[in-house]
Amino acid sequence: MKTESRKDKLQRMLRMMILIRRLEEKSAELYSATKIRGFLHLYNGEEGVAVGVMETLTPEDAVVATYREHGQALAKGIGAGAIMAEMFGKQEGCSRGRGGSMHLFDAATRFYGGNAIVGGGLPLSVGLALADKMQGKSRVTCCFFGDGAVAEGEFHESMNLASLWKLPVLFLCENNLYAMGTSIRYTQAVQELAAKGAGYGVPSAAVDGMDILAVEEAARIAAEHVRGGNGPYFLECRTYRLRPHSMFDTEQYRTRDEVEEWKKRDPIDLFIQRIKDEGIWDEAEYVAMESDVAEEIKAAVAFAEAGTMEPVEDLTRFVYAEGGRP
Amino acid sequence: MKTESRKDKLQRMLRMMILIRRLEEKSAELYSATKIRGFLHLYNGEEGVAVGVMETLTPEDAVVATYREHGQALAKGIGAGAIMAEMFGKQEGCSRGRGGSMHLFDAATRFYGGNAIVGGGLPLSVGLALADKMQGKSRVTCCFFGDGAVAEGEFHESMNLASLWKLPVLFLCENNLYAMGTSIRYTQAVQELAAKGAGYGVPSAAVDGMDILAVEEAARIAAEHVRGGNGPYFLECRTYRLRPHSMFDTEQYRTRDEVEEWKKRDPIDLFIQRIKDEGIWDEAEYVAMESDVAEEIKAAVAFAEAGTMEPVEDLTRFVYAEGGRP
Amino acid sequence: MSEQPEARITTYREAVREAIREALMKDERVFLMGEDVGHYGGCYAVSKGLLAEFGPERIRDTPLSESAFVGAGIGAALGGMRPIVEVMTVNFSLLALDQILNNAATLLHMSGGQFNVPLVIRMATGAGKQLAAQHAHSLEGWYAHIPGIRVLSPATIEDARGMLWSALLNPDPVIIFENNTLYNLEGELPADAGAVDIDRARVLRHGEALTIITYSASLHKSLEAAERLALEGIEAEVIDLRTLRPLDDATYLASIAKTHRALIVDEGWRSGSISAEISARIMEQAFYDLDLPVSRLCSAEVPIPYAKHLEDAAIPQVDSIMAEARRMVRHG
Amino acid sequence: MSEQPEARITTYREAVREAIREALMKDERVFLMGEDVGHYGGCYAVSKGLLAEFGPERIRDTPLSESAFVGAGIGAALGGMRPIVEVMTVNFSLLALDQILNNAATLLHMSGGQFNVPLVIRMATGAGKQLAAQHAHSLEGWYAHIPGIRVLSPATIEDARGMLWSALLNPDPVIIFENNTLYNLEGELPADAGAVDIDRARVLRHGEALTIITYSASLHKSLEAAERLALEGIEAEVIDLRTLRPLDDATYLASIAKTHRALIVDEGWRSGSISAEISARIMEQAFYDLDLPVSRLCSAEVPIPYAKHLEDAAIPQVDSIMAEARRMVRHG
Ligand SMILES: Cc1ncc(C[n+]2csc(CCOP(=O)(O)OP(=O)(O)O)c2C)c(N)n1
Ligand SMILES: Cc1ncc(C[n+]2csc(CCOP(=O)(O)OP(=O)(O)O)c2C)c(N)n1
Ligand SMILES: [Mg+2]
Ligand SMILES: [Mg+2]
Repeated sequence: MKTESRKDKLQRMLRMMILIRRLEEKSAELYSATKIRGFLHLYNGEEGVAVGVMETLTPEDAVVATYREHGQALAKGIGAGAIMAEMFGKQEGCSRGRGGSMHLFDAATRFYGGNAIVGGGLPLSVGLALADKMQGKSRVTCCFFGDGAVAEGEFHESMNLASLWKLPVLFLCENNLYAMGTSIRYTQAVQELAAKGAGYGVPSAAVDGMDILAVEEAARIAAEHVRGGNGPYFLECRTYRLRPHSMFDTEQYRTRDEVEEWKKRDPIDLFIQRIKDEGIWDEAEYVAMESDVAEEIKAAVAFAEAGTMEPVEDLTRFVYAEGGRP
Repeated sequence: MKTESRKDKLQRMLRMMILIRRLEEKSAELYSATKIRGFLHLYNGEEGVAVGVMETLTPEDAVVATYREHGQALAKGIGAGAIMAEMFGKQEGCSRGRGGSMHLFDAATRFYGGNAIVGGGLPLSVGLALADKMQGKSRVTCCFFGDGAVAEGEFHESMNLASLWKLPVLFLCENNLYAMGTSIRYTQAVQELAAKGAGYGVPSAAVDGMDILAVEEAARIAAEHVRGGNGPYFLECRTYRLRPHSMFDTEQYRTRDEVEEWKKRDPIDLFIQRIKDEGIWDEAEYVAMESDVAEEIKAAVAFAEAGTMEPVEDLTRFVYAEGGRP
Repeated sequence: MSEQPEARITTYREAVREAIREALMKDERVFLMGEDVGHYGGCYAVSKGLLAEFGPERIRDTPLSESAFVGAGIGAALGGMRPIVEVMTVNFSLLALDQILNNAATLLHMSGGQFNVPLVIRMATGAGKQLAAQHAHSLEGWYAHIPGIRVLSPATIEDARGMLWSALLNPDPVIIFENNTLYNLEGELPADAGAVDIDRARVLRHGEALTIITYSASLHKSLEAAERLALEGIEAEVIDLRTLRPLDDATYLASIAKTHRALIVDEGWRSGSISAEISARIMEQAFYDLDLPVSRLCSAEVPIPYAKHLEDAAIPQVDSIMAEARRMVRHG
Repeated sequence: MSEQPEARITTYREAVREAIREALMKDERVFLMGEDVGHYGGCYAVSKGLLAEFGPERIRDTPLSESAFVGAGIGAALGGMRPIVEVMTVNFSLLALDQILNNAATLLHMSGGQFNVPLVIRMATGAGKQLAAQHAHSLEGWYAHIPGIRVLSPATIEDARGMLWSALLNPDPVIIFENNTLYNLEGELPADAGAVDIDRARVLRHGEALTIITYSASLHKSLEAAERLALEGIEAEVIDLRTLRPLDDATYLASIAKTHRALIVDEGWRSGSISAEISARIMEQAFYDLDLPVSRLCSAEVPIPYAKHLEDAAIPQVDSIMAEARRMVRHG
């Protein structure tokens, strides 16, 4: 396998960020068109985190994510079509239409959801890592969670357990400063979340989540630490969600100015600027990339539209496993 | 009120430690005689903590304790008779015989149990403190809990909430190095528990729990901090239980040598030595005190023996409050 | 139901908000706490505006720490306050269930009658919004199993308005379940609406053909089914349980004595749902009144799926209620 | 029950331990984790000696973090292991209930069939030891309400020995409830005892007068009651449910078709207990077989008190079973 050039790599990362952004924009549109229902949480503004982190993971590594997981799912390798079909409730969706936006799953890419209980994925990731350690596999389990989850008891219990047993978990906190509509200043006595690692003996760092290359660099240190058998690592990525929490959020809790200020630090814009600064920007290729992404999104929507409904008779399937001992 | 002399004060404290010790010894005996049943957790070796801390609390302050709470109950002012009757299951007991050893309660002394779910008392104490703060009362709520409880999610959630809202809670950790039969080295990635306070912005300290005067001093700093409206404080008292976890424990998990070593630091012996060092020891008074305590225990047992059984017809009382709006 | 001149149109959401406002104004010991109740205005916009009106001491945004803030509600109730704790939805309440069962429900008893816990917990519940398996539970039946607590299930605007104050007058812990599909329900409310009786079920429609016993969102489906059944000549009596613990047996037993047929409609998973308890009680107390076995229409025993057609099929609907009612009436 | 030549006397506790040992030896993916399972030897001495035999990798003492270590069990099962997670008692399992309901029970479904969770959770349950309100719950009925999990309740030594391996063969989460009063139970076990059927209830005593349906510790009280009733000429059929989810309806329905009388004995609080579900099912499937209403003998609706006379009065006992059986037989 020949090594990827710097330019190719950055372009590939940018494309993924743009793919996520466009998927989110399309999802919002389709939500308004009532093609997508339920809760929909978009990732706009946080793309640098998922894409930067995923650069440091291998296909064998596992990801556990939250209900705001379209970005992680795409970056881990789930196809846009399977994601879109899932949100359409079609059986061609990555969870057969049973999960919806909040519950994307994919065995092939080791994507363990899509968890809609805040903090609920943390113990799972500890267990996945335990299984790897007991089986002598040097894989990483990367658990994404928000600043809100840090207040939950499961954060505390999971950090301690992973550290105690030196398990290969990368605790990846997406600190976007809000849990739904509650600012972190109303929920955390200590708002520098990375400082929490010390209480568990977990090496920790905080990084600017709007700077994808900084995220990648920090995540690489973290992932190498974890993969090296040194136990868990806690990485806080400081970011911001540029859209409301969900489609129901009227955003009373923050000012328009605040959002506008953050938009100046849109991670895609920052990354483009960075590529330009490095002197490897190619406008024509960018235009082609955008239209390529647009095609991909279009195809995903078409795939979802063409998808089929699971027969109602199958309602009670997948409550218990079909077939014998696994 | 005239001030108490140093000698009187130390003697009073010593008497309470001895009262606790003798109550525990008698309880063990009565357990073997099947007068006391259920789970029985004794406090031998940890008396300096309850008595030292209680010196710094007022009658208006509240205490929330665990299932190993005879010491705190006595020191807070519940009579030995009411405690013994409770363990006998008599209606003259401080919880009418409904609670037993693990659930001593007393409204008069603001003793809120006796909680047998590890960590379960922590949120309660936060709420009691919240009520005080909202009502402008400058009272302290002191929550006792073990090293084991520190691993529970509720520790994390309660520390954060109390700190965030600057509530008057004194978090009092009795670190006796074991949770049941599991050494702290198998349960805590970071075994210096006092270090955990930093993650919540809660001022913290650790103190030798076998030295009652050191405990008192540390607890006074803590209680004054809390009472002064500065928010919670976390005090770790390093101690040791000289007896098994409960009456069922065969103590496979620690060596006899280890226990013998700790017995050399029996807090009562250390305190007597300290009083001697201060030159205010009076052997005759000590002998009188021991016999006085023996009388008190005897009277407590007689009270419990003479107690009556609640009529079976009353079984379903106290599920819902009797009478109207509180 | 009541048609006083001053009756006005409002929503279930606004009725709950009014009830909270009234409580905050009437009793200075009352305060509201929970996730997003303040700055966000409540996950379902119930508490919108209250932070501005009552300030952050009485409208308290909490961290995501269900066990701690529910437990803190218990402690605050012990300490002389009258907290209303909002657990955003029943789905997250499991994280606080230890506090509810092992503290709120038992403290009075364990203390031999010394410490009652005058706490009100509100939570949204129910399926029907395509929120999928982790956000669509109907666990009222679990809570109704716990001695020491009271469980209320307001299905009407009147009850949404009135049950909260009644709950606050209660010296013991009360859990109020608000179905997430009801917040937009519109209806009339008398201007003087206030506390309501929380001891009795209520007959919302009279009929002779069969008794439909239900609560919460299923009440409205049952009423609609009853109206449509009436066009077919089947007059169903429809009972809103209102209080799930303690159950008011007398009301539904009286109805069954008249109709001799009972259908329970319950959005909980069938096995071990509260509908089982009601069926068992009818068995025990009205066996000889029955023309045919009590029937239950419940949710399918499956985590609620996201896809709409599957979610619809998983929970009781007007059509399935009508079909079952028809079967029962034809049978007898 | 079986009387093979090599049968030997053992205890329920030892039978569970043997089952764990066998599983650890047979399948290297199996490990045991929980509070005090290692150095202490298990709260009820079930795992005594296993740490020495299998080492700390496979016998894992956990911190007091119920949610994390149950969740870690789920994750480890997803990751290819076959964990046996011991939650010391059901009383503490509420702290892990979110993980059990929202992850273990739903992952397979939410993932559209991709991720099953082959996890076994063991926990002690029940009253009877004067442990008071926070340590005497019988919440099997709650767990039996959850689609996606299986609930086992071994009451006999044979089942204590055999159900674990059967559970491990199951691709879905299985919860095994061990009643804390049974660990000292002595009885015979064939030398070749092993996996047992976990799909069917079992008739442990035959009779024509009435059917007693029960499980766990109440089974033994029911059997004793039946023996004593026989002296009075009343021959009761006694059924051990064994599996609480899914319930094996066929076995008790067949019995009721013969006896026409059914008494359910259940240590859960009456309202909303699993006995309600069974009664409702009998209503639905065997109404016309019944000579009189199904009866339930359950725990009083009170947090279990410490005082022995009150605890005894709160839960079903041999005498109360006999009295109810007599009433039912005389009635018909
Ligand atoms: C246990 C639990 N409590 C409450 C909720 C409702 N809820 C959904 S998302 C959310 C905010 C979470 O914030 P954070 O962890 O910071 O993640 P973000 O949405 O910002 O990515 C809340 C309160 C939930 N899903 N789970
Ligand atoms: C939530 C919960 N899990 C488990 C138990 C069983 N248990 C009772 S005491 C105990 C050990 C607690 O240790 P620690 O907190 O250090 O207190 P100590 O007994 O040493 O005073 C355990 C595991 C319990 N009561 N509650
Ligand atoms: Mg956030
Ligand atoms: Mg300890």
